[in-house]
Amino acid sequence: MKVYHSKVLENRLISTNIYKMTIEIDNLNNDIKPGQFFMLKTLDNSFLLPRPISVNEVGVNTVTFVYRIQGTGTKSISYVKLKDYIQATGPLGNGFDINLINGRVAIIGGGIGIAPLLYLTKCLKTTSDVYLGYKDEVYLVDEFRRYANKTVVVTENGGIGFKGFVTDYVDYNNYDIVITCGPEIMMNKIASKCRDLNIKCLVSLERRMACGLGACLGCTVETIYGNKRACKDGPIFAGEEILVQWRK
Amino acid sequence: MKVYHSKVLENRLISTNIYKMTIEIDNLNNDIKPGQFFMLKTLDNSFLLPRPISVNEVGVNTVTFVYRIQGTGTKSISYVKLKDYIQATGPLGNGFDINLINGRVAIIGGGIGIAPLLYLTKCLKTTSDVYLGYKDEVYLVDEFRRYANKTVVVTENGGIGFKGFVTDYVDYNNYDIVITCGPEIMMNKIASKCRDLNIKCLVSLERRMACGLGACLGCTVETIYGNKRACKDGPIFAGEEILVQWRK
Amino acid sequence: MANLTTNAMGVEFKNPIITASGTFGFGEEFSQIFDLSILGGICSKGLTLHPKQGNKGVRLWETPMGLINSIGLQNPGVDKFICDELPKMKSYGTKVIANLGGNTTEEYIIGAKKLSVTDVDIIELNISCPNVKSGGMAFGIKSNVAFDIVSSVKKVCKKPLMVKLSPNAENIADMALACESGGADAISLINTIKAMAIDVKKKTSVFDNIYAGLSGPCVKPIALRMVHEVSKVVKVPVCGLGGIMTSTDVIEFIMAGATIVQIGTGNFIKPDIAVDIIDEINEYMDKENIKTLDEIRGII
Amino acid sequence: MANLTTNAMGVEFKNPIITASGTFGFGEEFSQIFDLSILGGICSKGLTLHPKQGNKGVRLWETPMGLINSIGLQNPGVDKFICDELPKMKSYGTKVIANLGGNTTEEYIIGAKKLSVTDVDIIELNISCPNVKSGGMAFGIKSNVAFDIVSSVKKVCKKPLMVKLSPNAENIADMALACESGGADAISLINTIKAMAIDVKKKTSVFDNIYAGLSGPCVKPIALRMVHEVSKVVKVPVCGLGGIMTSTDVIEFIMAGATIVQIGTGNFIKPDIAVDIIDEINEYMDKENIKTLDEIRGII
Ligand SMILES: Cc1cc2nc3c(=O)[nH]c(=O)nc-3n(C[C@H](O)[C@H](O)[C@H](O)COP(=O)(O)OP(=O)(O)OC[C@H]3O[C@@H](n4cnc5c(N)ncnc54)[C@H](O)[C@@H]3O)c2cc1C
Ligand SMILES: Cc1cc2nc3c(=O)[nH]c(=O)nc-3n(C[C@H](O)[C@H](O)[C@H](O)COP(=O)(O)OP(=O)(O)OC[C@H]3O[C@@H](n4cnc5c(N)ncnc54)[C@H](O)[C@@H]3O)c2cc1C
Ligand SMILES: Cc1cc2nc3c(=O)[nH]c(=O)nc-3n(C[C@H](O)[C@H](O)[C@H](O)COP(=O)(O)O)c2cc1C
Ligand SMILES: Cc1cc2nc3c(=O)[nH]c(=O)nc-3n(C[C@H](O)[C@H](O)[C@H](O)COP(=O)(O)O)c2cc1C
Ligand code: FES
Ligand code: FES
Repeated sequence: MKVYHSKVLENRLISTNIYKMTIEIDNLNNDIKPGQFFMLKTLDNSFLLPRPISVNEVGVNTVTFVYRIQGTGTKSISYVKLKDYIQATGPLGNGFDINLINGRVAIIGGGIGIAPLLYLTKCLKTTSDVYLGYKDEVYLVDEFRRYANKTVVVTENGGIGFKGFVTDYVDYNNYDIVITCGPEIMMNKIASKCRDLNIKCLVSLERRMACGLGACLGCTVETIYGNKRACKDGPIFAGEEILVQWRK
Repeated sequence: MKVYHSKVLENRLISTNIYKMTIEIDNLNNDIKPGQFFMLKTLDNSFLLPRPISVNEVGVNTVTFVYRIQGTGTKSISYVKLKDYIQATGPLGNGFDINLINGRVAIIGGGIGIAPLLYLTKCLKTTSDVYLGYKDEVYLVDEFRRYANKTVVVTENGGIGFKGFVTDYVDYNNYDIVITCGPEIMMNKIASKCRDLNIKCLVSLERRMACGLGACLGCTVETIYGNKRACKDGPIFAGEEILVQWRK
Repeated sequence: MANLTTNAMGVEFKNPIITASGTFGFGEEFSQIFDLSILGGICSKGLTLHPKQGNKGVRLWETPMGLINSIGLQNPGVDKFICDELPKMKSYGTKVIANLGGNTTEEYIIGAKKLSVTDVDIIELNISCPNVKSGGMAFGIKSNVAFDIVSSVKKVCKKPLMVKLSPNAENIADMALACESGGADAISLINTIKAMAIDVKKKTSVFDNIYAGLSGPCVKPIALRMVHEVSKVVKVPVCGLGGIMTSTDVIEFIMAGATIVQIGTGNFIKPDIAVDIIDEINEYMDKENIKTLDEIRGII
Repeated sequence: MANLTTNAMGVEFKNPIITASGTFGFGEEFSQIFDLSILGGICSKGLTLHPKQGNKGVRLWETPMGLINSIGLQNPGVDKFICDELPKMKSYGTKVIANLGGNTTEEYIIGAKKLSVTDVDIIELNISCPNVKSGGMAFGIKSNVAFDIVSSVKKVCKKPLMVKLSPNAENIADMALACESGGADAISLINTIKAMAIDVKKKTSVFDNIYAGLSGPCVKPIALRMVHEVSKVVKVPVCGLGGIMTSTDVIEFIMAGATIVQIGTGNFIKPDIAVDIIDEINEYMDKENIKTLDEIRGII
């Protein structure tokens, strides 16, 4: 983990409001786990707190992010020009423990929550079925096809792939473990289902963050074991551990 | 006078730390006077107050500025990409009254104070002798040569043109009116000399500005007539009017 | 289109958007930029009984998302204002608020008397300017001192009296209550926050007076809190200001309890900012199906 | 290279740069990023006698160049701190400051007693946290209340006692004097400023507690003014903080009278910010030919 000043090698629109950015990070020694993230900040003062963005792909001395323009911060990040520098602190968070992900794996992503799952799919030791839920436009589908056993695409309007919600296209009983990242309402649904069916479930949570390091206690997640920090103890949690917070 | 959101047509380095920026401004009807300025601001939040920058040139539906990177604001302005938009409020300030500038005219610029004098030189009804003082690198010299009767270049180290201070190369007695923009210490010297020799003198002043419109009273200049506003009553003042502030 | 008319102190405003004292001159400069009749009102530069030259030295300093100013109430004096500026201000087709400062109770009283027999719609009593040596903010720190000055002025004042509080008051809610019981018809807040800047290169204080007043987006979270605190305790209407830059900011102040709002530093950042804000509030209300701002006022 | 060692309260700091309470955890997370032994000191997260879960709901909100937080003193309690965290903190090779909060005078006293028999170098008494219902800032508004708590704690405290003031105090200079006469060995300021945020879309207050604490670059002009005011009246050393992001900011605080400084929110913006700041102060002093910071301390 380090505070890098990294050169931006790519920063381009890949879908409406969604950008792909690749930055140069030397000597990472492949020590980035899928599910980890970096805190990104432009070098001007157009916003204050660095923004947490998950690792989408890792190359030789490069890290790629896929992010959606949400507000001030991501907008500013999208303005960064090629060869300019950006501050990137990371890799942060627990990430997925690949060694514990075995058997038949389903990966379910929704919206921008799809982005972090690509590197996971690539890193898994077993192949996985990937379920991707989009609103209308799709992105990264070809990339997922490269690594997944099966890639199911669902859009809300059915313009591309199946129509409706991605959760409706998963036959949970086929899997030993289900991994999900996306809107809380979707993850809640999936985690609840998995608990009912007694299937192992991992979710990747989002919280407002200031430090991303575990120091400020701003990103608290209520778990059955008490308060945990999304940035340090997470962002990957077992579904049953955090269901409590959605219970009320 | 208006708050424009203008497209940037050119924004490039022309000398160390000095940029030339041209923006699109429709329907100006040529109503910009030399010596006037715009308040410029990027559309992000990298700084708060718009920055006053003088008009360097006026084209058909375009206005050009030449500015030096001084701090946060000008740095951010230098980052604005082609075809992006910038906020420009103006034209502001009294500007030069061309009809009152007659006879033998000397124009003396120092440093970045040279920039606003180009459009003046172009607009004058009589030709003028132009004296340009730089530290080491020169800029805009060819442009001045196009409009001036004589263009004298002086650098502090003598690397280009004459060596020393530009003020030492002006024979004041040859002129009916002397116009200057540059460091205060230089303008003070020139205005004092002109008063002693009873030559008409006009100076262009800089003050920290918030509104640029005459409303905030932040840019006060002490004159023999009492407080005046650099942004509205100036930035062009008669030398003898403002010498008082340098007297103490 | 939504209905933005707002009544406060018995005065009917076209909308709750007023331009703040010291940031809009007497309106003239801005009248060349947009049609001032769209505004709810215009507040004059701070006036004193006698003309004032204001402070020497640096008067403006930018800070992160803020502006520190040390103008020092430079103004032509009440008489010249009434004679030269007020007729123009009245011609813009919007409400006119005269912001009145002073060094002594006597000065405040005479000033208020003179303004009472003019066309100004409201007098805003400025007991909160941090940039003058005596008077000004000195009246705005302790509640009992503020009570005295407000009740003295109230006795002679024939116009609705809005009292502008200083965020430097010892206790903002107490202060508001004191002014209310002194007879204030409305409370406006906040004026600038006492702040300081140092010029490291010159190794001196930036301002001759050392301290000066901070405004702009950086103060908004503090201003919003104070407006909320005050709105909860006083019965008179509250005018909220401090760092307003967008229609969202305005909505926040109104949700916090403000009846009307003022835009200050924002006028410098984008001189026609009030036009955008009024348009956007209309859009917001239409989108959210809000008929009048009463529906959201003070809901927090 | 310039000499940055700074003595305050009888403690010798390598340099005047300390990381502020609540923004640096107990140091561990940052120790993976840079060598903490370069720091003047580390201040612990605010401790209370008993463990605290902290506040529910949103805890962080960004504002223009600022951060509002409502952590609510989540901490493991004094005992667990002494047992689990302090040994690690002491191993970093820099001074350790324990920041102590409390709900009641009793809790402060017991906490201070317990910390007095450990290796902590300094106790920072936090009478200024705006994010807990009782206690915390309640002790930091009125000078007489602060005097009582400080003198009670001082009686049992065997460590140098630094008292951290709230910018929400009624009168910051009086408050500092009260704490000094209560026995404070140093004064630190400012803690966060009481502020508010509203979520316009949800039409609710962002924070469950409604009010929370503002920090970051936006507060610097206010913090600097308060540090200047306090430095002029107290004899004990002052620790300045609030919005420090650069070495220039540090120099400003020192020129305003601070002996030592703390970096808070800045640690979030750039986790190794302290490294840059210390390097740059060295460069600045070399360039300006300043041998020790005493030459510029309090010159304004
Ligand atoms: C661990 C983690 C990984 C993430 N990975 C990605 C990713 O790979 N791609 C991607 O597009 N987004 C990702 N996000 C969400 C992303 O961080 C937010 O969209 C972003 O911070 C929004 O900032 P903004 O300035 O554009 O929006 P604004 O709304 O202007 O932000 C204001 C504040 O709210 C915070 N905030 C706003 N939305 C979120 C959110 N959804 N989660 C956390 N904080 C938020 C911001 O950090 C900022 O402090 C991730 C979030 C977390 C916590
Ligand atoms: C009427 C007028 C015309 C000008 N024309 C030009 C021009 O054509 N080209 C050019 O390069 N510069 C010009 N300047 C100077 C230019 O405005 C400043 O260099 C610029 O504002 C510095 O901003 P900054 O953010 O880069 O520097 P910072 O030092 O970060 O600015 C901090 C604050 O100080 C103010 N400030 C700093 N330096 C000056 C200065 N010299 N004059 C006024 N305010 C200052 C800024 O506006 C800002 O509010 C002009 C100034 C005035 C008043
Ligand atoms: C340059 C300047 C001059 C000001 N002059 C006055 C004044 O004369 N009288 C007054 O009551 N307030 C004055 N103020 C305070 C503003 O009216 C307003 O209360 C304050 O700036 C906070 O609002 P803002 O953040 O929107 O600017 C002045 C503010 C600025 C920035
Ligand atoms: C997330 C966060 C948590 C904080 N927790 C504490 C605390 O536990 N005890 C304390 O005395 N101050 C606490 N503070 C206040 C800081 O120590 C500091 O006084 C304040 O943030 C101003 O400095 P800054 O602007 O450099 O952050 C906290 C601040 C933040 C931002
Ligand atoms: S973001 Fe600071 S502890 Fe998680
Ligand atoms: S800058 Fe506002 S009056 Fe000149």
